[in-house]
Amino acid sequence: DGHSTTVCLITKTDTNPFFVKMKEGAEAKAAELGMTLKSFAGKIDGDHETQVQAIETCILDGAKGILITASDTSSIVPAVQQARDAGLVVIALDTPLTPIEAADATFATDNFLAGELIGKWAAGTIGDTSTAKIGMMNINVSQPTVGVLRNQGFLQGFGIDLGDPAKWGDETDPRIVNNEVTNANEEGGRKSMENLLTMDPGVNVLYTINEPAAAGAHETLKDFGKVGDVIVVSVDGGCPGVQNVADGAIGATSQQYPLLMAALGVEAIKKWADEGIKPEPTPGKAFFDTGVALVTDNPVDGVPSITSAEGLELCWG
Amino acid sequence: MSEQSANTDYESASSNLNETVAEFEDTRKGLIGKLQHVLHVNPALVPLIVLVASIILFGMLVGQRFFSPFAMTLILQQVQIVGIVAAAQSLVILTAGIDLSVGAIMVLSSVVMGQMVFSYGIPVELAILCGLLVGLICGVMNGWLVAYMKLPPFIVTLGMWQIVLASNFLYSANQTIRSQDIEDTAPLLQVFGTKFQVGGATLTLGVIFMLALVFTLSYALKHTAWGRHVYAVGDDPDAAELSGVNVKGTLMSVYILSGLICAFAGWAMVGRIGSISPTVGQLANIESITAVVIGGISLFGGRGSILGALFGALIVGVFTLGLRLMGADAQWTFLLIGLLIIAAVAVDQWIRKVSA
Amino acid sequence: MSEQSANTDYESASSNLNETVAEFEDTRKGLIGKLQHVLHVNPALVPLIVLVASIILFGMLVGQRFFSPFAMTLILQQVQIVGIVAAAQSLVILTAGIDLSVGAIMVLSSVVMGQMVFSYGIPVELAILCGLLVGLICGVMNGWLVAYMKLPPFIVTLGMWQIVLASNFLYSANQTIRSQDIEDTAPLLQVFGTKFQVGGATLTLGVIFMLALVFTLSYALKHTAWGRHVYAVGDDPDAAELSGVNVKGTLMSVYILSGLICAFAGWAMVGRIGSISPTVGQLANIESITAVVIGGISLFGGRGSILGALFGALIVGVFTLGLRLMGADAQWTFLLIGLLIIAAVAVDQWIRKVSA
Amino acid sequence: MEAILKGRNLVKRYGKVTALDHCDFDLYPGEILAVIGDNGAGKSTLIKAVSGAVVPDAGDVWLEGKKIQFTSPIQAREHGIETVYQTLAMSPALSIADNMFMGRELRKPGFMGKYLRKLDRAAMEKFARDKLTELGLMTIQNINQAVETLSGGQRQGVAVARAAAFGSKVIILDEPTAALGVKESRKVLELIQDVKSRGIPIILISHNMPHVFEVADRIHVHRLGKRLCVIDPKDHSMSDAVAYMTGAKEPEQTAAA
Amino acid sequence: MEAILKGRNLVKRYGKVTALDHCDFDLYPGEILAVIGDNGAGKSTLIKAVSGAVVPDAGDVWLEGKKIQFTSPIQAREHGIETVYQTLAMSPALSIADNMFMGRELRKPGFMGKYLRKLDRAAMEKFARDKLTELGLMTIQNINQAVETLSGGQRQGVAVARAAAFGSKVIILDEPTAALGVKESRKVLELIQDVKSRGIPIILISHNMPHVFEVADRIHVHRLGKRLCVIDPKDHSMSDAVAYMTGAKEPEQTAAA
Ligand SMILES: Nc1ncnc2c1ncn2[C@@H]1O[C@H](COP(=O)(O)OP(=O)(O)OP(=O)(O)O)[C@@H](O)[C@H]1O
Ligand SMILES: Nc1ncnc2c1ncn2[C@@H]1O[C@H](COP(=O)(O)OP(=O)(O)OP(=O)(O)O)[C@@H](O)[C@H]1O
Ligand SMILES: O[C@@H]1[C@H](O)[C@H](O)CO[C@H]1O
Ligand SMILES: [Mg+2]
Ligand SMILES: [Mg+2]
Repeated sequence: DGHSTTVCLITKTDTNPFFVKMKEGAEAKAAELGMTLKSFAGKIDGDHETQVQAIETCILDGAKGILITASDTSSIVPAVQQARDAGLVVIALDTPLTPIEAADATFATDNFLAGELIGKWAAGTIGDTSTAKIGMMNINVSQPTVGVLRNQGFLQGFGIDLGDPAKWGDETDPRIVNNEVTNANEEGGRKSMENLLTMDPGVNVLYTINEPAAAGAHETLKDFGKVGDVIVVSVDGGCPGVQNVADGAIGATSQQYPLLMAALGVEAIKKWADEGIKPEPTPGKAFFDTGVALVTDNPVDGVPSITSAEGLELCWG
Repeated sequence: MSEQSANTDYESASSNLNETVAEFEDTRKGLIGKLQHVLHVNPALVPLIVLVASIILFGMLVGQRFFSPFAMTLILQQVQIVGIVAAAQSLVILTAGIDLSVGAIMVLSSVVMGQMVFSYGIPVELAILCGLLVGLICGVMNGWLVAYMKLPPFIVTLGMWQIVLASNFLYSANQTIRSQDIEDTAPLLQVFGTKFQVGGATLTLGVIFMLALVFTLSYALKHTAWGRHVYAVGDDPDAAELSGVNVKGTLMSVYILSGLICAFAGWAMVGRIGSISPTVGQLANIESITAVVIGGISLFGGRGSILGALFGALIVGVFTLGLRLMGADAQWTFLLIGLLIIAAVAVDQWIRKVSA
Repeated sequence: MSEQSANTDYESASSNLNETVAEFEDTRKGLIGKLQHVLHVNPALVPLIVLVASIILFGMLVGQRFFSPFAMTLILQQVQIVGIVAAAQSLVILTAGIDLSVGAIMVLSSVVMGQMVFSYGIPVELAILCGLLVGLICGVMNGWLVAYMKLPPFIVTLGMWQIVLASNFLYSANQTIRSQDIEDTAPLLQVFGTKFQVGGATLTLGVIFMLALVFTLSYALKHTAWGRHVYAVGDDPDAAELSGVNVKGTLMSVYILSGLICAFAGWAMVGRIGSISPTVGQLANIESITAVVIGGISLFGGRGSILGALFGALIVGVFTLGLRLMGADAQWTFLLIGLLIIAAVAVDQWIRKVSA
Repeated sequence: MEAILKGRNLVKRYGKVTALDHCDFDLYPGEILAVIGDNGAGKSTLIKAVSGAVVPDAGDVWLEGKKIQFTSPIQAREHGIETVYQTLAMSPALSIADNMFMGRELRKPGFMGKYLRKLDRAAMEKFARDKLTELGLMTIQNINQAVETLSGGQRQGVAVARAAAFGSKVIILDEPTAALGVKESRKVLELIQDVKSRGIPIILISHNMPHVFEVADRIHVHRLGKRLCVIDPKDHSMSDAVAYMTGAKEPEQTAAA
Repeated sequence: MEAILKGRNLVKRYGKVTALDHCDFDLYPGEILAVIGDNGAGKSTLIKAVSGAVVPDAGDVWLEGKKIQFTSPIQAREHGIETVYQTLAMSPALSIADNMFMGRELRKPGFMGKYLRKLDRAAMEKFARDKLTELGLMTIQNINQAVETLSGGQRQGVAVARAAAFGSKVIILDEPTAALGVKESRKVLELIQDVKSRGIPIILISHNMPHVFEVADRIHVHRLGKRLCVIDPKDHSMSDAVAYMTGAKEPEQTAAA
């Protein structure tokens, strides 16, 4: 009905379970608070124009606020400003805008931290990091920010010199066998692992952008009889991913909480609409950190983690 | 020889014939007959009708908001980039080609404009020229491979798409140039974003550029020799060659123009989104082809009107905005747009058949 | 009438002519002449030559590793899905169509197979049948819109692509079914992953399926009436219709077969990647079209051989693996593949010209 | 005698152009009916309308007294009507044999043909070669040549050979000798006589008056989209025919249809 | 007298097929040269080789004594050689006027034409209509009709009208009357005489012997890819010509080229 408060959710895509869960979380919370949720998504990760169009539509539609996971964190800023000028509150979810103040508030996972945790864990697990032969599995050649943050976080955690922290692939450390692209799905993971093993059958550490890519890589490892030989780390904490941790297909994964982000975002807009109060960031950070937890059944000293059983309680999708 | 004269004698029987031009009566009278004729002569009217019908449809479904000058001009703004690129695509498709590299050329051009200013400190006017030049050079390469090396346009532009896009990522180091910085240092880059108020409606220079471009090309295609040659080349290149068209030259001109227009689209893109981002425009090829085909231009070349492509882009824009305003969620919107693309072309075909 | 007989008298002068068949000498002798003739008669040999040349090239650049049976069969495995889909795509392109929905149909079919087992507990054999049926139905819809509604294939399959993909995401709720679970509950879904050892080389059932499919279709296209009709429809549908081909029926059969093959590709995909994921296969359309065109099949229909498409897929596979093994970084690989696609087709054209 | 193929009141419009204007038409069993008329008079449209290639806007067609409504040339073929269209209707990239057997291919005997549906190429090529030799088209050097590589006349020869070989009830030839050489034209005329002697009626559209007067039993004169008159070649001269079809002379009342 | 257009030793092969086999060729100023021969003899290939549509594998061509090597028909046109190809070379979707002026369009006078390069449609349409009327092709009902909607003969008429209107040095007609009606054929023959009287030589390929013998000054007989002989129509009968070209009779030594 036209009288209730409308809130828009704009995600990068809606084909990734992560965003599907985010939408479910937002829908549930909106229903609870008696608000109307309209959701939008780009066609592919990086589809910036569709997100701009979505913001324009929300303005035209008279929404009270916008929750957005931006595909292009700095290009979106003028469109976000336009919305704010029109009196909407804009909250960034999952991915901070550049600059972070461009949004009224940010509820996000720290993707760099997520990478760092699995990097540290991998380093601790292998012990002698000088023997590492690392395969890197990224999203795609356009290097969207999540991909860069996780990749660079992982390398930092593992103890490798980053070069330019704004891009992957410029590192000169010989322990990196190669940077592959996977489109963040099983197919790409499978093929990339085949390529990596053909290049260097001694690969023993594998970073993956997300759990579907890790699952694909695991199929190759099974084929090559190398399942125990490679330390596989990933990011996301979706239920199939955590299950794969329990089954030993993935060594450790950084879990994020999209449902929580979405729910918090909807609540914040409600508060803004009703009382005009803006949410506060986590002390010491420029954003409200919804937290990230390392899920593994083989904890490493000095790296806090939860078990896969605990992870399954909290998982999404 | 006696046989000769006998042979052709009977033919002279036709000589005292009555020299009036044959006239058959046109039995299709009245308004409908006239309408059918008008439609037949102006094929771009068909997508226009579909466009108007869909505006009315969504107006009824969505209500007042949809008819506001704000909404109407918003659609124009939202389709401006696709509209400009679709103009380039139309030219290529009219020659029975296809250009998959349009989006990549567009992005690379805008990135070059930005880098020239921000990395090398070149004056913005010159930087823009460089960007346009890059688009033009991409066009030259496409054209040379198609016209002189006689490679299939699909493959040439598929290859160029990958090459140009990868160059773009490598060259830009995947960095976005921020809107704020552009505004401060080189506002000319954003000039296509300049707004005009025209009776409650907001138009941008980019929208006006798109309209002017389409009308200019429409004129050139219809009323100049070059335009006729473009159609002839698309229709049957062998016949065109035999009847005196410089087929290679025409193809070159088309691909070069397409590259240049894409570079302008890149410039207009800066006006639209403010910043310069190497990741935008990845769907521009499929979107522009969609607009062109919905607009009634044949993928086999030689048939259709560039105005149709503009209407095609607008039809998709109307559907998209309309469905969003109706609150359809993203996947449902995609699904419905898929349905509507088919429906729009089906209606188009049907009108053509009725008016044939 | 006296004029008549005179008229045709001279024509009888041809009656006592010498009835030997005209024979001109073939002046192109020797090995090269024979080779040219063989190439001319078997167009699929040209991409085969490009393929062999590129294997040799990368073998020299990369060294021993590349020539191992291991690497060679790895390429086959990496190419199997694109190869199967390219077979479907070839059929459609031979009729002067194009199928943008192949990847979407493939994914939806595999998702349906999975959901049938895991959400509804249907026996796996039945589930697979349902998945194949879904592919077939998508094919029926494509075919009906193209053959009976006479809509352009590009638009029909563009629309279907969006519709099928959105249905896939809506239906699957974007859930992946894990490899582990499939192995436990419904291993038949992964049957195409079954391995064979053939003298140091590892082949999967999926690879064998791809090869068998391509050879069967190649036979059908070359040696059955249906195959001749497919070519005739692509060549000139009006002429085909006038000379007694059931054009609609042929088109229907092609699109239905294409849908069904895509469903098989979906099944094979489960064998390859272990799990069932709604997000894979999004590039299958562009990749399969690339393979087909590199393989020398004309996008305008009626010319080319399906074996060529297989070689086309393998050429891309060789380039990709070769470049990775040379350690090219991802963005450079992307760029080089663009270059190599163009180069492969240029070489193809050149050989054709020389052998004409 | 009843007409084997009859058309009444046929109308076909293309946009503003009226190609058939309430046209009548009769073909009697066993006869050779020539159709003559100016360029653009509507002759090709007329035979397309009776052979299913074009669906007339109005009017009816009867085959052997039964009303028929062909919506595709396949239906006409199935009723034994074989047509050589002026545009020849060939698949340019396919071979001569492929084109001749399009839609009625021969399969190999035995298992290969029955279950694997394998074409009998050898048989089809032999048949094609024989038929072309009958027409004296021996300059075709390679029976597997694509039709697009044939000379204009060779192409026409292939089309005529196809129709003559397969027509069982009516054979329609739209300017079958237009591109043919003297020798090849004579062969086609012989072929037409031959087909007639097999009892199959023929419709022959031609601009070659000597040929028309040589073989036709009756001549349908077409003008401005309709049948102006039907004349008997034994009672009329070529000059009369030409004068009628060009409008230089009005036909007498008796000859008018 | 020197030949205006001369070919020596021309060879053209298509794969296994030899279309031109060391062929010679001469056209003299002001004459009408007919080229006759069986279907597939290589006549069309010969004129393609001299008009730039095909590049011969071997052999030379001279125009007015100067050796030339056309690699495209545009070059031949620029040298004043205008050709009607057997396949007609029209853009099917474009109008009659567009096709007639393809490659030499008229622009509007004044600003519109000079700066906006606007075509003068009215002038082009009028010219097209006049030329077609000269040919008696008045059954064309709409000058803006797409060429693909014309009847076979109408299409040929448009092609002939185009060549006659623009040829300045040599006009080549490959079977210009094949699809034409009696009246239209006569008009083309008149047109040929007319062009000749303007001093422009013509090459006419035709299978119609009466027409050839009526207008030709010399007859080039083509057989098996080469010039068999050149005969004078005043000294030879049609029967002789047909006998030579079909191989029924050997030409006497004197007539051989
Ligand atoms: N598809 C079409 N679209 C529009 N007009 C057409 C079409 N086909 C034929 N016509 C028109 O219909 C008229 C009759 O054409 P038709 O081909 O039947 O003539 P015809 O008597 O066979 O002539 P010809 O002797 O030259 O072959 C012509 O004026 C032609 O322009
Ligand atoms: N593009 C081509 N590819 C292969 N063979 C060809 C090609 N063009 C012509 N030929 C062959 O060359 C020979 C000569 O053909 P051409 O067209 O010159 O004959 P023509 O004398 O003009 O015959 P017609 O009187 O039938 O027009 C024929 O055998 C023909 O099949
Ligand atoms: O930021 C998102 C989420 O973190 C999720 O992993 C999907 O990919 C990225 O785009
Ligand atoms: Mg006709
Ligand atoms: Mg010829």
